Amino acid sequence: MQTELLQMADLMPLMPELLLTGGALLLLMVGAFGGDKSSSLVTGVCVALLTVAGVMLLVSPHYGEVFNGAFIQDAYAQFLKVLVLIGSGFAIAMSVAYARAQNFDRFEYPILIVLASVGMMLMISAGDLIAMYLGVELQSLALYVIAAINRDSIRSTEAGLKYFVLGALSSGMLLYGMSFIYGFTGQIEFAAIGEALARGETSIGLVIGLVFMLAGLSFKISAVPFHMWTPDVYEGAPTPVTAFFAAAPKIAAFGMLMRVLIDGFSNTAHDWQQIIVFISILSMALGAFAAIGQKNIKRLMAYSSIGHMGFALVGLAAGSEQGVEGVLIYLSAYLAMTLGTFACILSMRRKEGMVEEIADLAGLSKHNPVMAILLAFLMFSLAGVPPFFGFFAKLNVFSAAIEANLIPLAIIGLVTSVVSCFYYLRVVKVIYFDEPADAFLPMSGEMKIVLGLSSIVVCFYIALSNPVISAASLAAQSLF
Amino acid sequence: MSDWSILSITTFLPLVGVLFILLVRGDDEEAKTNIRRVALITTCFTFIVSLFIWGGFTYENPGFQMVEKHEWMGGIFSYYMGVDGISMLFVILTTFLMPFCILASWESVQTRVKEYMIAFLILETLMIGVFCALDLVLFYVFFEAGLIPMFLIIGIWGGPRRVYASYKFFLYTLLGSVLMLVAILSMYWFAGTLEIPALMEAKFPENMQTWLWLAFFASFAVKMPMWPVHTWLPDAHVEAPTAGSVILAGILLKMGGYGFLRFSLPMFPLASELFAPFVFTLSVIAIIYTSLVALAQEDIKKLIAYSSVAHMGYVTMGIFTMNAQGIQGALFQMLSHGLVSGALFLCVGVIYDRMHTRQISAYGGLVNIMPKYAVAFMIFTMANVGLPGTSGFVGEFLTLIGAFKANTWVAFFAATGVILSAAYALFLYRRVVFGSLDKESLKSLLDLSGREKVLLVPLIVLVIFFGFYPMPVLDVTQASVDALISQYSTAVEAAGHLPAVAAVAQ
Amino acid sequence: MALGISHYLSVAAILFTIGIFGIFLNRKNVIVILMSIELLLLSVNINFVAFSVFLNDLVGQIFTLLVLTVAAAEAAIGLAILVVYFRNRGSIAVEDINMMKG
Amino acid sequence: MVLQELFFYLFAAIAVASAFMVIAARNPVHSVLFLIACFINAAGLFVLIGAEYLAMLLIVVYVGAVMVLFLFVVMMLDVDFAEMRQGVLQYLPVGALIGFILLAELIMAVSGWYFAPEAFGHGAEPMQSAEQVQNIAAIGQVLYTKYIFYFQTCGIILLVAMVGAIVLTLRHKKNVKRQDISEQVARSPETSIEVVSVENRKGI
Amino acid sequence: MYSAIVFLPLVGFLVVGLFGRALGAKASEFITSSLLVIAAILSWIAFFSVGFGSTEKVQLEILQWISSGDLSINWTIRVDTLTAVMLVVVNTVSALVHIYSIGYMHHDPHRPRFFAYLSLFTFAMLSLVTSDNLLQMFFGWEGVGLASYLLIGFWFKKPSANAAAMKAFVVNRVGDFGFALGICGIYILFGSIDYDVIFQNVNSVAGQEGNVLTFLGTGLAADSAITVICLLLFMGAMGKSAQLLLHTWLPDAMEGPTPVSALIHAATMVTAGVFMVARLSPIFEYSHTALTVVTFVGATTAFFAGTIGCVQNDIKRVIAYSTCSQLGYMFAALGVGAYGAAVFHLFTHAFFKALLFLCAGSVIHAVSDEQDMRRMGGLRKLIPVTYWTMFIGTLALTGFGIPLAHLGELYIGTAGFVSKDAIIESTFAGHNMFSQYAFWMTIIAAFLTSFYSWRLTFMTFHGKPRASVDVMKHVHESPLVMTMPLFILAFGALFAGMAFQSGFIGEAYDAFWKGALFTGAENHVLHEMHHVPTWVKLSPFVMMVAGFLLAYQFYIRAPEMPKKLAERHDALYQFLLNKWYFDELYNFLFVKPSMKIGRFLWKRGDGAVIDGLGPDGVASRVQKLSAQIVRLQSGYIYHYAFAMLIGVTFFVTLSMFSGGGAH
Repeated sequence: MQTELLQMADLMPLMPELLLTGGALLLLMVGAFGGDKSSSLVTGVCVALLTVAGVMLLVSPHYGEVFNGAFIQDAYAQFLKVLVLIGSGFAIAMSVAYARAQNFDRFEYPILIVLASVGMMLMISAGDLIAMYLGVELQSLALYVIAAINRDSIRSTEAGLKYFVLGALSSGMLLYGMSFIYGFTGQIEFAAIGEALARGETSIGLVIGLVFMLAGLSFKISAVPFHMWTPDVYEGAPTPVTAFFAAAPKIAAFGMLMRVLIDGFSNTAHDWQQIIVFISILSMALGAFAAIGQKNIKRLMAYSSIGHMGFALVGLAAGSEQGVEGVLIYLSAYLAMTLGTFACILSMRRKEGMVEEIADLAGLSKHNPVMAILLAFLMFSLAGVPPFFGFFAKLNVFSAAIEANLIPLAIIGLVTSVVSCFYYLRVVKVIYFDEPADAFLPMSGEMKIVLGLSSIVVCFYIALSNPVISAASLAAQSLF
Repeated sequence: MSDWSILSITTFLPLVGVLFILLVRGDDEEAKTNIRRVALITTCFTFIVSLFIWGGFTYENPGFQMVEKHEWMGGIFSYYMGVDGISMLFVILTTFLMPFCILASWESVQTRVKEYMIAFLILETLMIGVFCALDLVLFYVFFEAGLIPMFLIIGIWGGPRRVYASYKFFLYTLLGSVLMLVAILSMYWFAGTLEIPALMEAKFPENMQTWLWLAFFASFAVKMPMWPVHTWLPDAHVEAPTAGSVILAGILLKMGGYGFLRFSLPMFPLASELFAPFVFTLSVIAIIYTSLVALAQEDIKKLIAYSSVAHMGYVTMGIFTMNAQGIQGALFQMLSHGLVSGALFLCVGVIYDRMHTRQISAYGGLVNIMPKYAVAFMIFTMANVGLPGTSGFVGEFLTLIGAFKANTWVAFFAATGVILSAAYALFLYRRVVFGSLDKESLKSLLDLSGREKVLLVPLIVLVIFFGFYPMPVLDVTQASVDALISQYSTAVEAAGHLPAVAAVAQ
Repeated sequence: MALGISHYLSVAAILFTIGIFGIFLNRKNVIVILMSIELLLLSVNINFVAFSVFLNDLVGQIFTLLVLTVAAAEAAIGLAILVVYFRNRGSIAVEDINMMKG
Repeated sequence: MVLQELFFYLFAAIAVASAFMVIAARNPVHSVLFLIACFINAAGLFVLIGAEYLAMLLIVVYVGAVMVLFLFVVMMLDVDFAEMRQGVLQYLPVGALIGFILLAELIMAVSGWYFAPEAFGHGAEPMQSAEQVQNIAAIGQVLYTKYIFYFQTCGIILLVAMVGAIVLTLRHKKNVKRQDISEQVARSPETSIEVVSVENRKGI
Repeated sequence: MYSAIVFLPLVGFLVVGLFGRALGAKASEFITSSLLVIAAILSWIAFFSVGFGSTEKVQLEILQWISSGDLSINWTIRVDTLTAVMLVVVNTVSALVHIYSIGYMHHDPHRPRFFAYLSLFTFAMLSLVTSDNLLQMFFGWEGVGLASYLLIGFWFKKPSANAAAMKAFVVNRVGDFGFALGICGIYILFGSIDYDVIFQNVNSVAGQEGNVLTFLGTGLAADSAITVICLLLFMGAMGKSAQLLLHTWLPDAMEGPTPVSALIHAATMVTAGVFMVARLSPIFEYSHTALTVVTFVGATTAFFAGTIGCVQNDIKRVIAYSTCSQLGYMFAALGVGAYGAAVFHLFTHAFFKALLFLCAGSVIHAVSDEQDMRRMGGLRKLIPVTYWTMFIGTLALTGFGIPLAHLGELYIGTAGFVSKDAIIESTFAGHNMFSQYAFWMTIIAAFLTSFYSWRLTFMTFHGKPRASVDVMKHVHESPLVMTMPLFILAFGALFAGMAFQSGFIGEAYDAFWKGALFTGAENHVLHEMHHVPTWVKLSPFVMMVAGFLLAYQFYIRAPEMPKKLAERHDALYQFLLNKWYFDELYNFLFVKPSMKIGRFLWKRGDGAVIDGLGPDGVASRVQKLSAQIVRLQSGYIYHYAFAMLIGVTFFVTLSMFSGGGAH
């Protein structure tokens, strides 16, 4: 019962989170007293905070478990957290101009993103069910608010409302599943759950718990059939918010999903593998088919992200170290492609305001050839055409799936990827083949940076792959 | 190991041209001319460099030469390049045809010249890469990436139905190749390597070979294209700009045949033997079916496209005869078809540039005002028909002999192509070139310009040269083909199948 | 029949089902949906407490405590979103929340 | 023990019934009230099973705070009491069927609850018997020590909720007069007095 | 020297073909003609040195052509007696036609092109006859086909000429289809396609036991394998030599300029089939069945073409059918094993048929390019040289000579008389199933030949002029450059038969041929043909006279008779006039259906079925599916929640029933 009080040194693995939380609290004060005038300052500091946290993670990671295993900092967490921080940081950076134009440049906005990021990092590092739940909730609550942040917009608030209702339902399912798992194993820590499973048989209750938990987590990564919120929220939420939604939370949820399944349930892999296979196939197929008819590019990206989560799940379905490595690489690719694409979407700005229809891209190749070619490359990468990052990402997960003898899954996946090509190509078609429409306003500096960086990663992955691969493989090793 | 990595240099040289083109600023006529010049110089230079590959090639060595190997992507894949007798000439063919493509687009492409040339140069890199790659994933990367520039070339600079055609082209070929990707990964997990030379030695179990073969077949059959997955080709050809058609017919189609030779035969010999009758059937259907369809065409390019399908039927037939004549014939047919169909598309381009229509009915009697053009077109038509003394004949004859060895039914039906090809090709020629010049719109046409002569004359010379003296090609391929066949028959015999070829021959 | 854990769990299961029904059968207004969510969380809490007691393990109750707290926070956010939505749309009828679809 | 069973069934029945009424009632106000009833009965169940602290918490936090919040909002939004529309009945059977399948499966699962006796005591935080330590004390002993991490995280969650609620709903209306003390204090002659030289017979 | 013979025409072609415009017409004519004359003289020298000298066979290897596996083919010039004979025929006629064309084509603006084509043709024909292997022969074979295509379509403005050119090429390709397969078969059977190897091994191959070849799924023993191959090769010969079934292109080929008809479609190219069979006599001798087929086809063609020739009105078409018929004779002779007789007729025929064509050209030239004999007549006085040379040609063709009279072994008569009678006698002496049939057919054909030849002469030169006054006013004799070749050819037509019969078919046979023609051990036709009954020897002469008399009756004494006869037997007349309706039949059987099938396969097969089920179908299916899936995304929260419920329930059920908790 007696617990030793924690020393500061023991908290070292938690440093980035602490830094972000503390910073956020401080900035909240700044904002509260400075009012909306301070919002650009807050935004800047938030980006800086995220950057510092990221650098901290990259440069001097402190591996270890804190709070009796509730918080695990390892190479795996490090890898994913860096991705999350990149996603969040760029999301904030990309929203500056937009927020100003749309009149929601509130200082709370970046702070909420930072707090959401803390939630995500907690999710990634969660070592037991409670930590995981709290991480999820911290993230989700912040996201609900962010979705509705443009409170004068009916679409934004509707997005927030939908996201909230369904998210709460999913939390309920998640919790219900957790309660079963707790009840049938007597444990909340993943490792302990794993040990308990190793000792005894799996019971129906446990499996049901697992299913419910998977349902709750699948919602977070918007996998079919728990994906329905995605298109509406993507469309309704302000575009930078959508960019943020598309990138960081997915990665965090995926990281958490993998950790809980691999750490806690590897002994009953058969049960979750078949479910993951199902979800994966459904996601890939729906992502591919439903996107075809879309006209709104944000909606398109929503379906695209559903599909991509399906592809990433292929790697998880393999359940092997290979698979996890594949998923990690896939998530990196997904992050890069998503950020780049959204940087382009956010630059679809004319004098009369933002436009979101795919058809508005017509003639981009005339007016802004650089953006056009980069967006085209991003689309090809999303479609999984070599030599872009997207292809190698797919290669990794499918390779793992085939190693695990999931050949039908791999074939279905690749066929759906061909179907999905159809709509990625349509974007390219509009950019290059269609009669030009009016030009967009020039791209803002931060968009250029985001687009440039992500394009470099996406296009030159073929040459820059070594650090990514070695980091991912190290991360995957640490999970097993 | 060569002292200087000539294959890499040849492969990536066009990208240097891309860099230079990117440096060209402005959008005026002068800039366009500069861009064109840079592209032309780059491709010519690449061709010259590639000749060193031929120069340094050892004819007797059946293995891979000028090998380069580097770690890549964390060591799973490798950057592994090399050529053997089968692939080397394709590299040369690619570099050879490229300057023609650039020249062919000199005047016909006026919009987005910069992008156009960049697309072509990148495409060149990718195509050379396909033929040089010795790592499966590297191969796949080059193989697939080639779709992108081609997609853009058809889609941006194409005809009225370009969107449909480019989509069809892209998705069709992509669908074919993803199955190949699955097979590649399976092979990796089975053999633990992705290096082609090592995989050739790997003995895959028979049932695994079967489905691996099918997966590879799906990709190559579409690329080839074989009946009944050929329908993308006529559309793509019709809509593509002239140079695009040249590349499509000249190089891209050859990747399928190259793939069969590089993968299907040496890696899955048992499955190849099993499926040979199937391939024969498709090839023969392709030859007869598409020839008949060609007969009914009203669009010049479509007609030539269908004739390409028919000619590729000879290639697949030859490859799966598994004997020296068949395979060498197929190789020769591919190279020759690369020249001939490329030249034919150039010929179509010549009149398209003047009239902007490809309808056969819009032409007639061109010989009256364009006698030089008529001569060139006649020579290529005859080469397409497979007249002895042109390069078209050698491949056709060798594949026929090979097929006769393997299965006389196949040879019998394939030989009907001899009749049908004459029918459609001459019918086309008659409608376009012969006759009196009645149509007002045609009366002001000019004969071949200097640039067009530069385009066509070297091709004429080569087509005829290889018709009379095909030995340069046959010599290069001999050793590798022999090695391939002996490897194949050893594998088949080891599995207890009596090689069908040997049974008939004796 | 002595009171076993399954009694409690069954009650929780029924409440859970009712909660879910409340979400997808409800067509009147969103606020009832929020209440259904509270029902869900309640059922979860019953589960945790029951397990905790029958496992003789305190963690379940700690978990419940935290769930309660978070549920309160969630309710606050939910109601806040509901209010802003109402301000924009003038209605919280479920069938009106249908700007975006397809 | 009979008494315990009796109360269990009482609480359980009322809880379920009122839960049903929550979703069935036409008037949202009624729904809230039924929800309160449901929570109170659930608190009763908690007491029965021996989790007194949580029972109290449920009543204080939920009934006392959350439900009142609900009531506020219901009143504030002035929602209409629409009839159930036609569409519901169309897919009610399917929905009910699926719901009941799920319920049956859940009950099947929970009735099969079995816990290996040797696993007892291996839990994360074994409880001492109620005689030794009271429920509330037991929780209190660990919540701020061993589980400080959860506690703090919960705090941040509440903070986010607060920030979120404010950022969404707080609005400064332009034409409403507010008292701003700092502004009053910061008042200086320069900002409040304007010297105007008025020309003759012109007025201001 | 031998390479010079082959390559001089090529040089001519290249020079004129590439620089013709720059050189101008005069120079072009001069260059090509003089090169050809040199080649002709050289080939006569070669003829004498090979045929009558001691040189047995000359083989000059020039270049390696194809080498693949154990297949190795070289470009080699092979000159033996058979080749030498052909060299003489080809180069002589070609040289004369070149010279003749200088006059004939005088007004044509495209003369350089014409002469280039002529030289190209000559080169191709020479490489055909000098081939040392089958593929090289195939090269020449197709090369002459190309040249023929180009020359028939020389007047490219005439749609009929273009159609005829294409028809010639495609129909020939049908024959080549068999030829190509035959070459493949030879390679499989003999392991090589060099003549020497084949001829040396044919005996051992024929003696092999068991199946030696699988053709179209049937295992074939040695003799049937050889038969199949021979028949395939013969198919090529039928195409090139316009034998029945594949003859339809030859009459249409008359759309080309007349010198072309003389060179290609009378003297040289069309005899390539005969040459091929003679060249491959070592193989054909091993297949009795194949030879029987050759006899039958030849004899039937001889008769069939004769019947059509009797009613045609186009002067050139009559001669074309005559050519067809005469080629039939040659094949009949080949079929019964009398290779010498066949080649001899080939040799003599070249002279008088080329003569006839050139005369016809001269006539056409005279009457302002009119070809219909119904608009000629009475030209005898106006163009006497043409008349008399044509008269000689006709005599030679009909086989005028003194029957039964011979000087020693030598028969006395025109060239045609000697060679044709030899054929008729050999068919009588032949032993295969159709040799008697062939005899009667050739006898009848002799009558028909005589009839239509004299009909042609009478209609053209005798009677009243039927041409317009305007045309008649312009009728003039051809210039010397045109008549000179006529003289030379007339000379040949008269004496070539008598001069060379001993070598070709007589006692000097072995010394002359030196094994270039192979005759099997039991083949004694050449010996037996000299000992046929007298009535057999007389019968061709009788037929010739009968034909002459009938023609005289019809076209000189009672010119209205043919018309009445035609009216009375209208069906038969129409049948013959329309060439037995072969064109219509082929159109109906092959041309139209293949166009129709092509269109069907394109629109239905490619369009509806493959694209419809394949890409387009899938695409539209995908889009429909997409629309349906999108409809699921209704926008209503409760639908979304319901989907999640369904998902959870499904997965729970799945896990429970897939044994999740059961194990």
